[in-house]
Order: sequence, then C-alpha cells, then structure tokens
Amino acid sequence: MMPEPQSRPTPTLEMRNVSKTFPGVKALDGVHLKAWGGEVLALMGENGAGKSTLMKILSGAYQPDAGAEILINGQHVDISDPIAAKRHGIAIIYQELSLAPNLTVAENMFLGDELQRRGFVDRRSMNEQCRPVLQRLGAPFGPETRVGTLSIAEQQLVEIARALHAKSKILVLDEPTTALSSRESERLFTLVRQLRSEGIALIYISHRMAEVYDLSDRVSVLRDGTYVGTLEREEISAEALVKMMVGRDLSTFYKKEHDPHFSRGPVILEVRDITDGGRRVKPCSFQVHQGEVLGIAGLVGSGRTELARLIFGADGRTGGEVLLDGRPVSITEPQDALNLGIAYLTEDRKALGLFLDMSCGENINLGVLHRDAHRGGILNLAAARRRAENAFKALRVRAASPIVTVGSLSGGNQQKVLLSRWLEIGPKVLILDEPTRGVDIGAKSEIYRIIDELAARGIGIVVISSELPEIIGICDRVLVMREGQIQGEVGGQSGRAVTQENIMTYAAGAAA
Amino acid sequence: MTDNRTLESGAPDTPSTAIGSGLSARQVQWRSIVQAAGMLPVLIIICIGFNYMTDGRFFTAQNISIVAQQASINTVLAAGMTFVILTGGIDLSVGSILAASAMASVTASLIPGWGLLGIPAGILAGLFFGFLNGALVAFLKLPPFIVTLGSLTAVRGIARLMGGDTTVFNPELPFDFIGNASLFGVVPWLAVIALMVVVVSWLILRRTVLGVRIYAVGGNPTAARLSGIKVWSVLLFVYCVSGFLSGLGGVMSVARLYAANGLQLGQAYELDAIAAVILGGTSFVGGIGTIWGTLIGALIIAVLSNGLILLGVSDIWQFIIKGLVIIGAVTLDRYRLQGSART
Amino acid sequence: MTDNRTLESGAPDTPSTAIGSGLSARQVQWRSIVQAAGMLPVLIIICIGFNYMTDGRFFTAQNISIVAQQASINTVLAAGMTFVILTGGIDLSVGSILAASAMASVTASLIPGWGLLGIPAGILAGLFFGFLNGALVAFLKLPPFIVTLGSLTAVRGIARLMGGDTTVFNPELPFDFIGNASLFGVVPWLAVIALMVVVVSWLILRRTVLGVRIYAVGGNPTAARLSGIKVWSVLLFVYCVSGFLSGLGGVMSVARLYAANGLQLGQAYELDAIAAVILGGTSFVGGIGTIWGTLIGALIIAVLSNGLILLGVSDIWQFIIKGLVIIGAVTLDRYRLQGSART
Amino acid sequence: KELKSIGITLGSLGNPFFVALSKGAEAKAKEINPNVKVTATSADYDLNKQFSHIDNFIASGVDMILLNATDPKAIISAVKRAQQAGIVVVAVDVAAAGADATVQTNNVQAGQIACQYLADKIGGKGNVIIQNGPQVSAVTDRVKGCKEVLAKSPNIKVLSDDQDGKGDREGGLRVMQGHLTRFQDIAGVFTINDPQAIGSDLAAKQLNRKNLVITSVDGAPDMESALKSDTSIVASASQDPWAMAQQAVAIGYDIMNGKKPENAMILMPSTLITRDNVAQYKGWSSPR
Ligand SMILES: Nc1ncnc2c1ncn2[C@@H]1O[C@H](COP(=O)(O)OP(=O)(O)OP(=O)(O)O)[C@@H](O)[C@H]1O
Ligand SMILES: Nc1ncnc2c1ncn2[C@@H]1O[C@H](COP(=O)(O)OP(=O)(O)OP(=O)(O)O)[C@@H](O)[C@H]1O
Ligand SMILES: [Mg+2]
Ligand SMILES: [Mg+2]
Repeated sequence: MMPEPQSRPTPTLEMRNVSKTFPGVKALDGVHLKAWGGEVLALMGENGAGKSTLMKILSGAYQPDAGAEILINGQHVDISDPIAAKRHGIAIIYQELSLAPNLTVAENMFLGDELQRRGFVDRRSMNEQCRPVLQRLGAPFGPETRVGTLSIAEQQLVEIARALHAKSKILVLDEPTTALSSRESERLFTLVRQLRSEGIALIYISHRMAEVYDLSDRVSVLRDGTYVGTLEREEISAEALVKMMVGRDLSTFYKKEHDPHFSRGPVILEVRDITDGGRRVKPCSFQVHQGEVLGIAGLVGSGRTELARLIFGADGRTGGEVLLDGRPVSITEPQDALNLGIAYLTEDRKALGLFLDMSCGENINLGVLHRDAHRGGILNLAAARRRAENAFKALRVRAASPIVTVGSLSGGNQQKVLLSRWLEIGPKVLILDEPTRGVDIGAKSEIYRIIDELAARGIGIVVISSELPEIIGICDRVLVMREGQIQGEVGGQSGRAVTQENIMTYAAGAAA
Repeated sequence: MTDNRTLESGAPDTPSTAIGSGLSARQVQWRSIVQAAGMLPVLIIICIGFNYMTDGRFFTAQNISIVAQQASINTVLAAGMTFVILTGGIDLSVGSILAASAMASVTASLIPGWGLLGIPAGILAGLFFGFLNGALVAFLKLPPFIVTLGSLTAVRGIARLMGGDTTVFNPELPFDFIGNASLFGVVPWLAVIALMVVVVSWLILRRTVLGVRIYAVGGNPTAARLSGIKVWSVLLFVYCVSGFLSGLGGVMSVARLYAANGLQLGQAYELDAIAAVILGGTSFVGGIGTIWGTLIGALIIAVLSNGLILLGVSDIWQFIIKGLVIIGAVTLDRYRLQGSART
Repeated sequence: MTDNRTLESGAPDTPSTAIGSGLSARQVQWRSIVQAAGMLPVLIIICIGFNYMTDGRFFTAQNISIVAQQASINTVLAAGMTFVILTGGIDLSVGSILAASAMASVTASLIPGWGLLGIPAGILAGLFFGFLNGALVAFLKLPPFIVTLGSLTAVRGIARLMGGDTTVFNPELPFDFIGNASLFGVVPWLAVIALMVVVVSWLILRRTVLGVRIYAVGGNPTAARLSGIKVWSVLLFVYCVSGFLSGLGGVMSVARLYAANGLQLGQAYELDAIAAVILGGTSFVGGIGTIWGTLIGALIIAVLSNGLILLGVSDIWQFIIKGLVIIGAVTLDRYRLQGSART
Repeated sequence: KELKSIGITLGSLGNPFFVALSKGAEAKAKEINPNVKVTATSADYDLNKQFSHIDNFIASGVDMILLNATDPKAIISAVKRAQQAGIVVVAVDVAAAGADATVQTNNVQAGQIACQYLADKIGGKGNVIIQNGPQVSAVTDRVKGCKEVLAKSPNIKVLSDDQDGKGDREGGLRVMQGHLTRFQDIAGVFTINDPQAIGSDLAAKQLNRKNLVITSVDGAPDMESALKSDTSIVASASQDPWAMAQQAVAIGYDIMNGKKPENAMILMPSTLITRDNVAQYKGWSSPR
C-alpha cells in the first residue's frame, strides 16, 4: 500500500466519498476510487463487499447517498441515470445479465440508441455493424439470433459486444468471465489489453486471482463496503490481496494430489450412451466412482450442461441409460433423480436454482421439507430452523439470519445457500455445474473444502467447470467434452496427466 | 435484485432486509409482519371516515354484521384466487363456477328428505370444474388466462342449462341458517365460514410443505421443477382449491338467497376477487403475497360498497369513488413502503 | 433459457432457432412468419366448418362483410391491448373508456352544424383517459392491473354521468357512413379502419425505434432502463395508444349504433380484447407477440359469434361452445408448436 | 309517519326506463317531503348484489324501498328482512313475492298488443322472429304474450325465439345480422325492448332488407324518434315508468301510514304507440 505517486496525471475517473445505503444495509461507506486511461484497475473484495454497487453508481443505475463526488478528467459530473453515464463515455458489463431475451443480438447491442433511417429502425445496418464485433469476440452466433436462445456464456458475449460497441472512455467489466471458458476468456483478455493500449480506462472485477495477476496494473480492494487500499502492479501477490480482502491469512486452496493410483470406491453412477437425439448431446458414456471427484471440461457450448440435465431428468433423453449402484434406474423428471439421490446444482442460480423472493431458510430446506414434515405434510418448523442455522454456520453464509430473502444476498452467498439445499438432501451423486461461479476466494476455498469432505464421505461428485485451474485443482479425473461428445479423459488411469495442455488439446478437437 | 419485477408486480417490492447490518432475526420478522399488515391502515382510515360521515351509523353491531356478511362470499372466492395467483396463474371462471355450483346446490336441495345434499352437491360441482381448469393448465400446459376465460364462458352456459335459464328457488332450504343465522346471535355464519376459510388457507400456505411449494412454483417454476417439485400437482391443487371455494361460495350464496340463477349470479365476481387479492399485496407474477392481505382487500371492497350506500351516494358516484379509492389505496401503500424501500 | 416462462406465458415457447446452425437470415425470417401465422390454421378450420354446416351461407360476400364489421371494434381495442400487454401490462379499462368516448362523441355530434366534431371528441376523450392510466403506471409505478381496474370502475361512472344515465342518440349522425357504409360498396368502412389500425400498429411495433423499445421493456424492464431507455415514456405511450384506440372504438360504435349508453356500452369488452390478444399468441409476461396474431384472434372470436348465430345454436349453447373452442384453439396451437419446440 | 328516506334498487340503471323510474319516484317523494333522501342503486340483475343493497338500506334506516326485483320469487327473504325492520317494500315493474304492494306494467298484455299489431301488419301470415333478451320476468312475460297472439294465426311461423339480444342496440344489431343472413324470407320481428328494435332496424338497413315490420315494447325516447323517421319499426307497446314510480311511492306512503290498498297488485296497462299516434305520445323524458 504505497502512497499514491504524486507524478500521476489527473485520473480519468475519480470517485470520492461514495456511500450507498439500502434499507437496512450500508453497502458502501465513503469509498474512493481512481482509474487512469490506458490502465486496468482490478477491483476486488469478498462477496457482498460492494463492488457491483459501486459500479452501478458509476453507471447511473443507482444513486449514491449525498456527499459523493464523481470526477471525470477532473471535472465534476452528475450521473443521474444510465443515459448520463453513457454520455460521459462510461460503459459497463453488469454482473447480472441485463439483456432483453426476446430481442435479437443486434437489437440488444443497439438498445437505447438504435440506428434509424427515415424514422424507421435500420435493422440491416445494425446487423452489419454488429457482425464484425461478434467476429472479433469469436461468437458462434449471428446478429439476428434471439438472445433468449443463447446459453448464458453466449449471452455474456453479447454483453461484452455491447460494451465494446459503445466505444467508451471508461469500461467496467463486472465478473465478465464467470460464464466463459478459458478460450473465450483468453480472447477477452486479448481484447482488454488491446483496449488498454487504446487508452481506455478499464475497471475489472473478478474473483479469479490468475486473471487479476494477468491483467491488472493496479488492484483496489473493498471490504464490507469500505475502501481498504490499492496495490500497485509490483506489489500484487495472492497473500497480500487475500489479507486485504479477508482481513486475515488464508491458507492454500487448490490442494488435490493427482495420484493415478488413487484408490476409489466402487462405481456408483454409470451413464451409458445417453443422448438427446444428437441435438446437443451425442451418445455419452462414463462412470463415477464413490468418493471420486470427476471433472467435465470443455469449451462454452460443448454440451456439458445439457449432458448433466439429461442425467438429472431435466430434459427429455431419447436414448441411453443411467445405472445407479449397478442397477438401471428410470429418470424422467428431476424428482426421480432426487429420490434416487442424484442432485444437480445448476449453473444459472438465479433463473434455475433459487427462489429469490423466499427466505434463505426456505430455499435451503426445500429439498427436505417433505422428509422432515410431520404427518399430513405439516411443516416441521423447528427442524427447518435448525437445518438453516447449521447450514449458515457450515458454509459461513453472510446474512443476518436465515429469514432474509435470498434475493438480497450477494452472489457468492446465494451460491452457498443453493449448495446447502443439495447438501441437506444427503445425495449419493452430486453434479455441480459451475459451482464457484461468482464466488469470492474465501467462499471458493470453503466450497472446495466441502467438495473434498463430501468425496471423503463416499459421495460421487461431478464438477462441470469452465475454470481450468479449478478443474485441475480439485478433480481426480477429468472428461473433456467437445460438440456434445466426450472427447477424451485425463487423469485417473488414462495415463495422461491432468494438465491445462492435455485438456485443451481435447477441448479444441486435436484428437490425441 | 427484484428490480425487474417492479413494473409488472402487483406487490410492492419487499424492502430488502439487511445483511450483516445488525438486524436481529426478531427485527426482521417484525418487519415482515408490518409488511403483511399492508393495507390495514387504509382499511381503518376508510372505516373511521365512513363512521364519521354517517354519524356513527357505520360502527353499529348490525352494520358491521352486514358488512361481514357481504364480504364473506368475495373473501371465500378471493382466498381461492390467492392460491392461484401465488402460482402466477389466474382464475377468471370463479363467478361462473359459483353460479353452476349454486344451481347444483339448490337443485339438490329440492330432493325431498335429502335437502342437505345441496351442500356437498354445490361444493363438488365447484371442485369438478376447478379440477378441469387445473388439468388443462397442469397437463396441457395451457395459459391459465385462456383456459379460465374459456371456462368462464362455457361454465356460464352450463349453469344456465342446469336451470333451463330460469331461477331455481327453494323457500324451504334446509341449510338456510348458513346464510341467515348468526353464531351466538352476533357473528353471521357466512362470516364465520369466510374466516375459517382464511385461517385454513393460511395454515396450508404457511404451515405445510404444500404451501411452501405453492410459493416456490410461483416464485420460479423452472427452479421448482429442478428442485424436484411436481409442478403439475401443485398447479392442479391450486385450481382445485379455487374451484372448491367457488363451489362453497355458491352454497353460501344459495343459503343466503334461497335461490340461484344460472345467468345472472356471479357475473363479474372474478374482478372483485382479483381486486381483493391484488389490493392485499399479492403479486401477479406469483410467489409473493399473504392470505391476510386478501382478507383486508376483500374487507376494503365490502366496506366501500356498504359505506357509500349508507351515505346515500348516488350509484354513478359510487362507481367513480370506488375506482378512485382503489387507485388511491395502492398509491398510499406504495408511498408507505417507499420510506423503507430502495430507490 | 426461456424455459421458466412456459408456465405463465400465453405464447408457446418460440422454437429456438438454431445457433450457428447455418440457417440463413431468410430462413429465420420464414420461420418467424410461420410462427406469427399461429392461429391462422385454426381460424381457417373454423370458417370452413361453419361454411359446411350452414350450406355455404357463411362464405357469402354479405356475411363476410358482416363478420368483418363485427370483428372491427374488438380488433381496434385488441390492437391497443397488444401494445400494453407487450410491455407486460394490462388494460382492463378499455370497455369503460369506449363507453365514455362514445358518450363524448355522440354528445358532440349533436352540436348543430359541427356534428363532425364528434369524431375528435371521442378520440380525445379516449386519449385523455389512456393518458391518466399511463401516468399512474409510468410515474407512480402502480401495478397496471389495479390502476386499470380502478379506471374500469371510475370511468364507467364518468360515462354514466356524461349522459345522465340515459341513452344519448343522434339519428342524424353526420359520420354514420363510418359505421354503415362500405368502401366500393363491399368493404365496410369499419373493417377498413380496423385494418388500418393493425397496419399502423405493425409499422410502429416492427419498423420503428419505439417498437423495439416496447418489446425491450416487455422483455426485461431492468435491462431497458439500464440501456438508457426512458421506460416511463414507453409505458405512457402504450397506455395512451390503448386509450386512443378505445376512443376510436367508441366513435366506431357510435357511428354504427347512432347512440351511446354510459352503463351498457362496452361491458366486458376488455375480456374479448384480451382474449383476442392471447389467442393471437402474445405472451402475458410481455415482450413476445405480434399484432397479426391479434388480428387473427379477434377474427376467431367474431367468426365464432357470427357462425353460431347463423347455425341457429341457442344462446346457452353458444356460451358452452365458445368456451370450448377457445380452449380447443390454444390446445391445438400448443400441439402444433410442440413438434418444432424443445421438449 | 314522516317519509325521510327512500331506497330504490333497480335491475340496471343503464336503461333509461329505470332512470325515468327513479326520477319519478324522487319527484313524488319530494312532493311528500322536500327534504327526503333518495338513494337509487343498480343491482345489475344480480340477486346477490340486490340482497346486499337491501341489507345496506336496512342498515341506513330507510322508510321505504322501491324494489325492482331481479327475481320475483327468490327475493322474498330479503323482502321479509326489510319488513321486519319496519320498512315498507313496494315492488315496481316486476312483481316481488311478499312485497306490500306491486305496481307494474302488464307485460303480457304489452307483448300481446305489440304482436297483434305485428300480425295485422303482415297480414296474418309469414315468417316472424322473436328476438329474446335477458331472461327476467318482464322479458319472459312479453315473449309469452307475444307467442299467445301469434299462435292464433296458423299462417305465421316463428323462425327463432332463443337468441339473446342482450337488451341493447349492439346485441340487437348483431343478432339481427345473423338472422337476416340465415333467413332470406322474414316478414316481421318482435324484439323484447326498444334498443334491440333499433339495433335490428340498423341491421336491416345495412343489408338493404326492406319490407320488414318490427315491433317492440317500451316507448323509449329513441323509439319516439325512430317512429317519426324512416325505419322499419312500426309500433312499440309503451310503458310509463314515471307514472309507475309515482304511484308506487304514493301507495308506499299510504301503507306507511296504515292505509292498505284494496288491491296489492296494480297492473298498469300498456298502450301501443304507432307511427300514427306517436305525435301525441308523452314520452319518458318529457317534463311533467
Ligand atoms: N438492491 C439492493 N437492495 C438491498 N441490498 C442490496 C442491493 N444490492 C446490493 N445490496 C447489498 O449491498 C451489499 C453489496 O452488494 P454488491 O452486489 O455490491 O456486492 P459485490 O461486492 O458485487 O459482491 P459479489 O462479489 O458477490 O458480486 C450486499 O450486502 C448486498 O446484499
Ligand atoms: N435454450 C436453448 N436454446 C437453444 N440453444 C441452446 C439453449 N441452451 C443451450 N443451447 C445451445 O446448446 C449448446 C450446448 O449448450 P450447453 O449449455 O450444454 O453448453 P455447456 O458446455 O454447458 O457450456 P456453458 O459453458 O455455457 O455451460 C450451445 O451451443 C448453446 O448455445
Ligand atoms: Mg457483484
Ligand atoms: Mg454449462
């Protein structure tokens, strides 16, 4: 935490004394921030530290409490709404997707300042201008695609395209890579560097250390809504950052030993030639052993999520079978899978997992309510409270009490709540789809710890993740998918080490 | 986070309760009670206003009992509607089902010696139509608005058919005490029934597994399915409840009127029922709302009708004032919450 | 991803157009036309059925023109409703506004020598009430259902007040040709107006920036706001459109009937209008739907009423059949789409 | 006993007939006591609503209720309740079981004279349509009277009697358009009230069907003008809501003060207005 070098020019963006009070919460308390053109400023902090809130104030989505000042190139500006922010050259990629699912990619990209010709929308020009931006991002879809039909990863690309298109002076990226796999991420990083060289001020929020090392020139850290400090490039180290964020030392987190002779239990789940008729998933077969952590890697859109949904009964499969403990089981609906002890944590916690208006307690208990219930389906309130409180303790959920609505929690804490729902049912097989999406380091290491513990208890765990270090760090064995097929296996008895290179070779299609 | 609901949601945004901000669990709970109370202040203000303007004629035992009676059928319908709206659906057919059930009830009550059969007959008729609605919504996945719009029309036709388009009348109704007598001579049975319906609904919604699932399906149907909830069974249940309660409403109406008419009875009742639910703070998108709110909403509507007639306001102005009060009430509610809500 | 909409959405899930799957823009466009055609097959089946059963009396020039006429007012109202529902709102007050506008129109038409003023008078009255609805929804952020339920009631009162609760009539109506004459002696003017309204609506929704924004607000209001769209102005606009078109509907009704009645005119028209919109495949949650679908929906409703009278079906059975056909139509539509949609 | 306040509950206030009725009642009541409070409500033909209105009248302590019953028989328990509270109940326009007195138009007779005139005009033969309306007793009585008369002419064939014109212009127009398309040969039409008659006439005009004869019941203001202009409508059996209400209030006031009428059922005969005598007709809205 060196003092600011005095020689710096006027910052492109300066935020002074920004506070924001939500009913009952002080999300930000007198935060300062400076960002210069031609630099990437990383913004870090635990879940709920206030990073997104700060950026939303910058983008005009929220109004700060009185007393806040925002200066652009040294000039005081008043950002009263998103239009004002746009006018001042501020573009943002929000953490929560903010696209209209019913519109096309191009329409979303131009939303708010659509092109016109003689009073009518000029869809053709919009599409034409959209196409090169999509190409630059390597997006596999065209400008006329309806956003609602895209996967979240692809939607994230649309968000990025929109921000790029705006040609702004200040670009905020709020956890842009949570939904991206390494290849898209790499492409994004290239872009970020390019934009930096063009003199744009970038603010980059992420929970991934590697990215922050890679990209940032400086790191500012928030903790509990207050500004902790800023590290210059040369000072950046994991220990220092973690200490600033968490306020204490945190030991290591990726700790899996890749032992090819790892002695695992009997096969608990076996999948044979499961397919949805080749639309997204071609016939896939694999086994999961008791006490094993099996990773599934692949590029965005490689069909990992769809494969998991087929096993779980969320989508209709056209062929193949699932065996649990060696016996074929019939799964046509998610509830069949759950009854058998197969749980699935979705990748999109808001749309597919949580009940945002319900309390954390209810969300946690939802899977076990009927088991705990008294006769006649009367709720066992005491048991529910106990479970919720235990889950809160076990996963260190940061919220006043289990009766607050889950929608008011920060992303990472929401993820913990969702995870505890599935832990409570005591599954035999747990499929985790992007389990640490948007989760801070502290929570991440807790989730890894939990995964290890569960595996040790003999549960079969499948982890789908787009974050290679994570897959490599926690899995015993990794399957790699490409275009709806399992392309290969690394780790375990395959004879290939679990390394980034090996995984990428399969993922990219260069058959080994 | 619920921001994007503000626009279409009937319910005001729930003021998000704090995280890590030292609010105790008890405080949080207290807040949610205040919130559920919702429109109660509005109801009280209206009542006091009427009492003042009618020189105390509003708060007489007799009038209160009349209001309670008048609110009762709408409360019963609105209770069923609350279940349906909590799942994000809607039931437009309650008025028609009420009419058909009333026809069934009064017709059955004419069977010599077995007149009490009128009660189950009406209720079962309601349940039957509710089941049909539910089956169409749950199994064929048709949009509730269209399904119940269709049954609004079709069941109305059936109700007319049942009585050959005339009023069926039974002056010797064996269960007329329901509509005309009072418990301990003070509380009308109709009101007792309505209150019981509300209490049982509350128990189901708040104290059973099914209740949680109803809220879950309303809050996020996809997530509900992925959490192993049989969404179809929940949907089927709520439409059955709504049908069942419409049937009960039909029986109550018969007990009050000694008669039923397939064409006229229950016309536009769905609007009153929905208004009660929405006034009570239940959100149209589903997943948010309480049955107590619905009760208060139904009372507001009944008090308005009663009070304006007590005041001798002309029919025309009753319309205008009622409309304005409904709008005014939600506006007030919105402002009340704004103090505590986010910008 | 649109999965979680299925339950409450009126529109079937749009069959996901493949990504990167080599579909050309033209193919995509073609698909969306097929989809927009939606209920057209159902309409055609119903028409042919009626024609067969009435020994060809259905497809006579005269009868077609009658159907067109009868569909026209509902089409105009439903067009306005489409705008509103596309933003995720609803307008229950169209029938009342139609009545009030008709009263204004016929009253103004009685001014000696200036009778043509009746046309703007009616339309402006509608616009005025629409503006009020819009202002309440857009600025006070009240739930549209309650706002328009309130104005359904209040404006009905005002309509009655305007005529002192009697029928106001003008046998010498200067613009009666609108309601009774035909263009080139074949196409009724009412139908011409309705078609024009549909075409203009289509232009606005599909060819202007405003249209894109209406869809955006319906699809994701938060995203729209964050993109710098003035959500309030879009909301205000759609309710004004709905009011304006209700006013136009009032003028059309006056031109047809030479009279207006504040209490009876337009009762329950909102249900027909909403039914047309939803039958036409527009989703209740907003953001999905086309105006052509609405036109087809309105035609189905009109054909049903006309055909059943032509067949001499009794009033009671008309109710029952209409209800069943409405449900049957969406069921059919659901199945038609199932082939192409995701499971 | 003084007449301090009156409650009036009517089938539907949207019909000018009922408006004239409530005005007539108000005028008469003011004559008796200039400070009287008159509250008129519209039950929209819903028995439940009417019960509520009567209960509300009881709570507000009216002295007399003018009741236009939604259902003549089923209303009895509400009537009893009101009477127990010491309120005089006078039925108007429609009989009401248990009421202290009833003043009504003789609807059967109205249907008879309208259809007699119709039968005469078409020369006792041809196809006739009876355009029905909402099934309240006034309407069914009119249809009954009409059918009685038409049955006497063996050469008259009733093509349809089960379509509901909803009691308004719009409904009459719609139903008539259907009928005219369905039947090529129609000689006469009887509609259950004036708005439907006018709607039917509009339909006939649009489809260029001349040689139609339409009659109805009511004698409403718009009917007066229709009878004076170029329409197919030839006659309407008039009612006099104003006089009906005046008489009802007067009788009710007598009963309040202990004077029972000799006959509790007062049937007011309907007179036929035709194109010939419409000039002399004193309509509903004419000042009295
Ligand atoms: N709309 C809101 N209403 C109430 N509280 C809110 C709202 N938005 C955020 N908060 C609260 O403000 C605090 C800061 O949240 P914010 O989203 O800024 O965190 P974050 O640092 O972005 O976390 P994450 O890393 O999980 O994205 C949290 O306690 C959160 O619960
Ligand atoms: N609802 C949908 N409609 C149309 N296409 C879809 C839909 N959902 C997913 N897809 C497409 O199916 C393919 C496989 O998607 P899937 O979500 O299974 O990929 P994934 O490997 O899990 O990637 P991710 O990293 O996004 O989770 C992608 O091309 C995606 O765009
Ligand atoms: Mg954040
Ligand atoms: Mg995935």
